Amino acid sequence: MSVRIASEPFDPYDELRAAETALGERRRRVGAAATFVGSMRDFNEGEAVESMWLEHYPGMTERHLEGLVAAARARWQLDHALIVHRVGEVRPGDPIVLVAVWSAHRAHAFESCRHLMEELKSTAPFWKKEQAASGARWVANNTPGSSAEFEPR
Amino acid sequence: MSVRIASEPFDPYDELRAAETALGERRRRVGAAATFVGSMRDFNEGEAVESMWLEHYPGMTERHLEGLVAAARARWQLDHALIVHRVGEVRPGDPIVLVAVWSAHRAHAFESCRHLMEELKSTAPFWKKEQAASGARWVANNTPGSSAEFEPR
Amino acid sequence: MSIKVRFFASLAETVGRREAECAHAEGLTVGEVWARVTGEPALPEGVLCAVNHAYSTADHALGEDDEVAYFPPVTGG
Amino acid sequence: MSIKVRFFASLAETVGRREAECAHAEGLTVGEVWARVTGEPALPEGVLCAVNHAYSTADHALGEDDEVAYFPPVTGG
Repeated sequence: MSVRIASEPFDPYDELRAAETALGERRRRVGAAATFVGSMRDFNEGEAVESMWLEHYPGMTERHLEGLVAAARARWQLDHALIVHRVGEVRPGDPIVLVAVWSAHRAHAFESCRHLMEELKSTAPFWKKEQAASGARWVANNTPGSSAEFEPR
Repeated sequence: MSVRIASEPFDPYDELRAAETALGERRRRVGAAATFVGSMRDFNEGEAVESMWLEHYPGMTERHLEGLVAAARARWQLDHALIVHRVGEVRPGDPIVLVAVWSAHRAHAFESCRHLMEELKSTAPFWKKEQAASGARWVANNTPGSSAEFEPR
Repeated sequence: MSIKVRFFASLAETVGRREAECAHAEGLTVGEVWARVTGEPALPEGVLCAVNHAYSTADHALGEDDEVAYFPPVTGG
Repeated sequence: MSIKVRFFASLAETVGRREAECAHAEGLTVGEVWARVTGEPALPEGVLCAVNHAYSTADHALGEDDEVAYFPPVTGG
């Protein structure tokens, strides 16, 4: 299973270990694994955030993520891909999303991991509502995916 | 400590957990972690490989990797970076290299992780000698870092 | 024939409900169902829509037993 | 004054040793030390060199207590 919606906190490293165990003997030909873990930060737009509510569209969300994985498998040489995403109440420091790919080639692993994460951010049906000292607010927009959009140091 | 040469097998997920524990409260502001694990494959250039000997230049290798991390920290907004690299005898499936970065911004995490890995591959003083059925041979060249250099599927 | 209508996240709060039924909707477009259910003339800019768990456009015509959903820009990951 | 010379990986096998000393080497370049220690006229193409644990060029002049190393293209990661 390559897509999982988690309504309880999850441990990314337990998820990765389980996925590699499931790979079994195929693991010896894999060579490259690229992963990304996104966790909840305790601030956003300059304000402390105490907790967050993550809503999704049961059925569509899973279907959409599985479509992203299928498209990535058609484009890159992947042995396995895994997406885990939290829903429900999330606390600062909790992992929100895990994207992991396994390939015989590191370029395929790096590129597909980043691509899956960007596609997930911009298209997968999830919505965040932050609970801050000033009250609850729906997050309006996701952060940019290219470092070129940040101020240079 | 952000660079470690491991003369015995290492578990990438134990390394990552330990690094995050060491981050402590800073972890709550991190948000993004990108990691790459390279493992030994059981074939190369069409031949089965039974084991591999990894040589390095004690002193220079550590210094060089620390320089790569320092340069990445100057270029991207990183909270932490970790490189672990095996030396000695390696068996198929064993992790060889772990590169992990933690940042407040996912673009910085993705870009610096890939950059560190490519720099390591092309400049860090490590040398692989493969033990195959046909005998031992030093690996002459590393594989390309861009998927564009691979055949399209 | 009726169509199941769903609203998510901030849009559910704006509309004031999470689910609705739209009777005699066969042949109506996704945009026309929005107008009929919310009373607003047209689908506001920035509202995304899906039919049967896949993204859709406002001019997509609905069929029997379809499920149509409306939601704001996504903010996962 | 003598300089410590080191060879790594396939180059150590080709040269037939991993370490050497080069006496009265002060002022010699990295390329000249190679010639003195191996008996070959010049540093072969593709051989990398380092002085005191940092990459160096063949025309770098050596000083007292320097350590110079020669090795093939790297293949880590």
